[in-house]
Amino acid sequence: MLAFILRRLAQSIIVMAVVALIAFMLFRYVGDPVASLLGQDSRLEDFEELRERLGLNDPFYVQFGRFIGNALQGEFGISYRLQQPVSELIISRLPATIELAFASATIALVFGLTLGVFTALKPRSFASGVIMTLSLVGVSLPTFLIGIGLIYVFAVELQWLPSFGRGEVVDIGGWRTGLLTETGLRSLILPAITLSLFQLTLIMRLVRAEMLEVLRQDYIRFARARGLSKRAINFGHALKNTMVPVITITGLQLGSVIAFSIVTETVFQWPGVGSLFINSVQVVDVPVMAAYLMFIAFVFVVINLIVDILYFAVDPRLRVGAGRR
Amino acid sequence: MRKLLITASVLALGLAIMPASAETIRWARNSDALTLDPHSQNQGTTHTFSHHIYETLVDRDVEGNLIPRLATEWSVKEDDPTVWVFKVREGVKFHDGAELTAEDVVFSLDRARSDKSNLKQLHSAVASVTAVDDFTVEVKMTGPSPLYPNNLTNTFIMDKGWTETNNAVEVQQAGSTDDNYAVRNTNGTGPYILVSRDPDVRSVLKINENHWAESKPAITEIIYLPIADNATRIAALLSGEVDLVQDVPVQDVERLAGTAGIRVETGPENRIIYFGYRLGEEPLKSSNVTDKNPLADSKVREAMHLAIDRNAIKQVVMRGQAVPTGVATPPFVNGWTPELDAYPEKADAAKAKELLAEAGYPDGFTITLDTPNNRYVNDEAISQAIVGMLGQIGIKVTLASRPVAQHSPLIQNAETDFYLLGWGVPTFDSAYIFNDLVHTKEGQYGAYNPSGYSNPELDKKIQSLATEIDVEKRNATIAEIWKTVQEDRVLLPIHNQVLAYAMKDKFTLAVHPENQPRIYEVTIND
Amino acid sequence: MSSTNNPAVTEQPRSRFQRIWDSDIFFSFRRSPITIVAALVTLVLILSALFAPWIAPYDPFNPASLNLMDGFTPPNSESMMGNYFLLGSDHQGRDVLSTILYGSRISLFVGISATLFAMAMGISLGLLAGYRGGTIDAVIMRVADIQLSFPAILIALLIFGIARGIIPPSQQENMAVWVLIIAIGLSNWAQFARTVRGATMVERQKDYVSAAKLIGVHPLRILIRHVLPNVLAPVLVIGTIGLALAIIEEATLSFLGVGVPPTQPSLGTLIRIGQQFLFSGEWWILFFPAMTLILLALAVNLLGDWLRDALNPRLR
Amino acid sequence: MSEPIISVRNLVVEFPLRRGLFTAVDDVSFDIMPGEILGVVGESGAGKSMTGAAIIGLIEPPGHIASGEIYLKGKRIDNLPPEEMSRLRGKWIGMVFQDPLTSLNPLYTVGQQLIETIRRHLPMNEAQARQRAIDLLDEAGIPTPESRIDSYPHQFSGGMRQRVVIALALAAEPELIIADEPTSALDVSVQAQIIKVLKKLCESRGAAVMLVTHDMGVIAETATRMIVMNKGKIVETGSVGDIIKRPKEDYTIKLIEAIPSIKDETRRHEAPPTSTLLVEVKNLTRDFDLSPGFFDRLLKGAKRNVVKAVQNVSFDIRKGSTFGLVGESGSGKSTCARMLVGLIKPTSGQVLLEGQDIAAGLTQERRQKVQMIFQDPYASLNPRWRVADIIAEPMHALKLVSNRREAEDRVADLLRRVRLDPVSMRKYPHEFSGGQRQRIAIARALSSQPEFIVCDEPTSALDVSVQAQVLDLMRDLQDEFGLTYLLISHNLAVVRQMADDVGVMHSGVLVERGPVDAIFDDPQAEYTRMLLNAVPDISKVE
Repeated sequence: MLAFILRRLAQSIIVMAVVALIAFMLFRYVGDPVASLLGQDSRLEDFEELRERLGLNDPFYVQFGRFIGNALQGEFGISYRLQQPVSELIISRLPATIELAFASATIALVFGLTLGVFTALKPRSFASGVIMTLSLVGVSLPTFLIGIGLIYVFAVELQWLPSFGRGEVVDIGGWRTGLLTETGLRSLILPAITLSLFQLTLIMRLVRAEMLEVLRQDYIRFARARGLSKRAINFGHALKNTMVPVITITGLQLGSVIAFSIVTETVFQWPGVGSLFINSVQVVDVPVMAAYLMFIAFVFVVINLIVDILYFAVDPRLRVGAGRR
Repeated sequence: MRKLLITASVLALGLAIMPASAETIRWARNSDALTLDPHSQNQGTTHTFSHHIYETLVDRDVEGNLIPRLATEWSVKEDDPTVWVFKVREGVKFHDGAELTAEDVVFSLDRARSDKSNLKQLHSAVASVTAVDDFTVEVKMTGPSPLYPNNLTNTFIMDKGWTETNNAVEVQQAGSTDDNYAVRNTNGTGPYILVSRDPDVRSVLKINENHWAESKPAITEIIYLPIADNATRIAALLSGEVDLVQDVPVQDVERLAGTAGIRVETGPENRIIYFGYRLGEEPLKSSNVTDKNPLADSKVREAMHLAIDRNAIKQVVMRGQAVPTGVATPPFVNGWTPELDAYPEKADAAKAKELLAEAGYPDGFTITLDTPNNRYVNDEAISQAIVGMLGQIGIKVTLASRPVAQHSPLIQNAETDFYLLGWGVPTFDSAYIFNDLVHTKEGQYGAYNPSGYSNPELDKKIQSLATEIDVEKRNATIAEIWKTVQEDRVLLPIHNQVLAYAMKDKFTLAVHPENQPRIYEVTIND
Repeated sequence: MSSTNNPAVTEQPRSRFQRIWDSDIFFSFRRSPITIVAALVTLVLILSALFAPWIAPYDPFNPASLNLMDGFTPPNSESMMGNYFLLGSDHQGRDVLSTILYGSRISLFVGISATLFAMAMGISLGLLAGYRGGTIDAVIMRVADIQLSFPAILIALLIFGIARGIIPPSQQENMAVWVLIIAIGLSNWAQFARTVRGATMVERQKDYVSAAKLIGVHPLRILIRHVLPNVLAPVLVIGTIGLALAIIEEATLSFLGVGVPPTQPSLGTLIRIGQQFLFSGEWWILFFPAMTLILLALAVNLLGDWLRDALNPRLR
Repeated sequence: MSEPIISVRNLVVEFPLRRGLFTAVDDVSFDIMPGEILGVVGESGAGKSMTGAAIIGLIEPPGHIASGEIYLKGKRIDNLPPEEMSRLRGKWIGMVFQDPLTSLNPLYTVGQQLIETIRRHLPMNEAQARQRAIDLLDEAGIPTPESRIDSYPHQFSGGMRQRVVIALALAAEPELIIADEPTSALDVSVQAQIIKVLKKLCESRGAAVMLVTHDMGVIAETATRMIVMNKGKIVETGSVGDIIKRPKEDYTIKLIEAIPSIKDETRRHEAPPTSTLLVEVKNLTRDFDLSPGFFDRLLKGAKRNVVKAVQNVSFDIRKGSTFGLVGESGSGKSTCARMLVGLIKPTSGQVLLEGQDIAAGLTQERRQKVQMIFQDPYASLNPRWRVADIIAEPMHALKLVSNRREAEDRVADLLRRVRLDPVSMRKYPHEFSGGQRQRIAIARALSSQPEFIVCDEPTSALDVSVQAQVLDLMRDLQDEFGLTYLLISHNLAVVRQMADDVGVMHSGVLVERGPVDAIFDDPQAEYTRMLLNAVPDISKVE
């Protein structure tokens, strides 16, 4: 197990290094940060001077080396735009994104699993057909349209829920949470639904497909032949086996919720890292963008690791050495 | 009902004890101030925010006239035309209680013109700043600078002691690796005090009870909420989550104005929207005419001028929220005249085609138009309309639409053949336009003139404006320059932007010509 | 259980059409009314996009034919200039119906090309990884993993960014569509690669591959002639669903303002434009393109879903 | 005589398929008496498994019982509601499936699965159930059941797993066990043990067994009474001895005839008494490196693990003869075959073809002269190719024909030779049955006009009657073209029929070789003797 995790860690480091290179290299080309940093009255000399000061005139590898060195110390420089340390910015925005991601992941998981199991157990029922078709509608709706639609209906027309932001926040040891206030919770509803919809349908379809597959297995037939109750077969045997492949993909899907929140956060003006990223892209705030990409890669790596460990916990074939040749 | 009663009683109580009742405004606009360091960015949104915390020596009223703020009076020194004398307001206190003196003004002006300041070009003509006594400051210029006070409307005064104590004497620069105290903390003399700030999310200001002004603002608390998305911002106003929206899309003006409980204020901004083009002899980069530049022919430029239906743009694209114009200067600016402003009522495609044929392009030509899509009111839609109008006289335009971050470099690096730009004139003087848009691109002149237009005679006249003290003579020169610019069709003006602010009808706030609304001027209607 | 569902196959020669009509896939198609509707919708949308220049009442891509004063005409009415607009006109006086027809043309072109590009790339890399295994496999799959951990939209934004950096500004607009195709394509190849690799690893163990190796058939030929046709079924499924995703992705990119130029709008651009008029009462500028996009994506998704079930023998 | 445990009366099971109704079980009636072992035999598609599934109530939809009745101890059970039926399963009727690898849930220990089953049917607490589970495992022949009970299925070998499956099926003392091909997935030696366990456990409990299998040998060794099924109908019923020795119906007669026996000395083919050697295999060795990864070696101290799949194997094949290579799975016989044709490179050793070493690589000559027929006719033909293209591929690849016409003529000719209609060259493989596909595969092997064909389990995926046809065809072709065969098989009876010389492989080593009769009648190696004893063979019927 330790060896396995170490191997994963080694791979993760490579992944991070590659992403760091991409992060740095790509953003180097997105646009000219200098032009957007200086105002309408700036002169040519100012541009040159600023480029020099930002080190933008150094050779590529020097800039990259500097970037990696700093990144290792959690130092991503000062945001060009907000003139604050990037790491601080990201950390201050993180609670918002994590709470949103967590809420939508929960929605996606709970409903995805329930509906997936339901449609797998009753594949030919009318309700399953309706759910499956609706899930396709969910996949076919672009996130931004869902967000706009929800705002229009629930915030503007019905005025039930807030249209933007995360309401009042309470500071608990540096973690600003919106989960403890009424406005905070109300603000969470629409973005969480918007963000979860896509993942929900994915998880649901995945669970359904895997469960149908499992239900077709010999050991399920054998469990029936042993006279086990429907309940024990469906939930004791089938569901547990379904979870093995579902964990991997779901884990990664939930990880990408954090990155996926870019569009949702933009539409709902949710003050998380995603909207920080979009705002930074617009003014080509390279340090923030690079740090964000690294952050996403880090989330991916961590989630991968958690998924692997979960896999170990669930699947004895990995956990216990085989007795066979 | 109960709420009303409480409000009423609080109001009654407030009248007895406090100068004003507690009144909060939630103020939404499309982006946040970039920094709190008042000398770090020369950018409208940042200045607007700073004006509530910090104050300048002079300010401008809604008509564009200079008015006193921290300076009570200012004049050129009698015996020396190169020295400006400012009288500093007495009895002004910073938020931390320190008193404002001439020392602070000298310190702030020096800081504003320091190397790392983003405002230094406004003070480029300053030689030195000295305090004559506790409340008098002299600014020595390198030559006669009749318009210098115009440059001071966004130069904020900081407390020398506070800044030095907190190690923030150097201006925070973009890309700097140090954290600067002044970026996130403030100590101004302004009518509001910063309570909390979460960049891009929410800033809270409360009233400064010790402010020097006799009349206290009606608003006692400001909650500042940047909301980037247009639809979300309007939705927030409609659903009652914000009280004031500064950047109202033109298409929503009508609906908002017709909504019960919402008031919309409109007014012209001191900003011209125009098209520029490359008109040197070198062939265009994006045209099918590869051996010469069709735009070098003034007939072609005239044809383009005639092809544009400015009224249609106003009516359809801008929903009436624009003031079409024939000259590239807003009416606020010294040098503007109604005669210059005249523009063709209707497009004259026939005549334009004739001119094109005369110039040798009976079938037109192709060209790429670069437009920003997130900077000015309906910028992309205006450009799109122009594409259609030019298409009708045979000029086939490809539209290249980009966020302003990618659009501006094209202009600064002269990589565009044809572009849309908006130009605000903070000094309210034509020289500001000539310096950057008309003068040959060289040195500190012509930074936004990628056209290749170079008229040495004109350049000389433009340069003379900076030092000419004789107002009559100076204005005559301005008129001469405009005449040439109009004849050569150096710029293709479309209209002056009209701004709209939408608010709960409890509040009233007039549109500020430089789009720098002052919340302390908000009045409450009972 | 051995496969026994072959009871008494009648040995009469049948026409090609009959064979297709009788095939299992077509049978399941005939039995699913919702799939038939989806196929019809897709077909109608594709055909009308294809023949837009002949069907559309106006040519919205020809700026010279536009009249600004036609702007904001409501559906089913005449503008003050006397032109009739079935679905209304937009802020530039363009006929919404025509822009939708021309817009779906671009959306479909971008979507299909990007999917084909992703497919080509994913299939070749997947075949290579699955057939060769070892280090090549590890490298390709790691890259695919990294790729899959980032949302496609983020990757497309990145690629769009680089393109903006490499291509000179004067060429950018002409290249925009191709940049979009490459950006979307590059952000979707990993799915194909993974699937093809998996299928290839199964197929290469099969004896028909051994039989070909035995007689010295070139590995490349084995891959293309033998393995490829047998891994295409899952590719087709992912391809169809990928097409829907690509169309949505294009819309999202255009919505974020990094898509095709507004003078030649795709459905996403139209929605971005229309969204500005959400509160001002000109609902038709947003509504019709959004509905078209949803309808298109839904229909293609339905087809993909059906295809997945039809091509997966275990689900039958 | 007592009451039958199960009475099946006029049972009809139907599958509504899109091309019409498929009757899987057609008017079947029989009884099973307590303690009786009833063998149900038939080829694939005969409806024997479906009959078993119908009794226990596990027919997969859309299949269903269309008519008829099933009685358990006189009580009708075919129309019980699902929940009641599920209480019946395990308690009254147990079932053992074919594949022990997939019958057990991989995520639960065998103990958990046993205890769960026991407690479902018997009023016991956890501890009692556990004790019972241990006893069951012990009876089923699992060594040290106290410790093994907490192991996961993957920690058992295939044979051990099938013992667990049997223990599970018997956990609640059912009166009837339906065993559906319980040994077909196992090696011969294991097969014998499992049959013994099944027999012993059922005898000791007085449980009846319905043994469904395609292998007449298994029935002959195990059952007392048998039913022969074909196309959903019962063809013949009677005692095992009667049917095997004195079959009455035409179908049964043909079926029994087609079954080879290890005692049967009549050979299909006799090699011409030449002494020229076509193939000489010298000290062939192949290692596979299954070492764990770098990190595992570093951290766990795991050793390098090199598996010697084939060790020092040497044998000769005379021209025009058939060499049979027998052994159980994992014995290295397939690796050998693949080295001979050049699909795997040997670690060391030589393969001489007419005196020339061909182990080095694939020369044009070797490709042409050496061909192979594979085990699974479903996987060895590319499903996306037309038959004509499949057969012609070697000709094109080896440039044996100059144009398409010529190739087509040759394909037509080959198809005729393997007794297929040349018209079928336009069809795709899925339009053929298993036996026909194997003929196509043979035609492909012949298309390069080879001298030597390696046949890797060519008939093990086929029904016995089809197997007989394919073997006949192989013999005819051998005469016709003077072919030399290397026949690899786990089926000793087939080898006895076909081969002139035999080699026996065990764990990568060739334990014995010699002329076929010598080996079968007087085996020298311990392993060969064990193997021959273990084989269930119809000759063993009493």
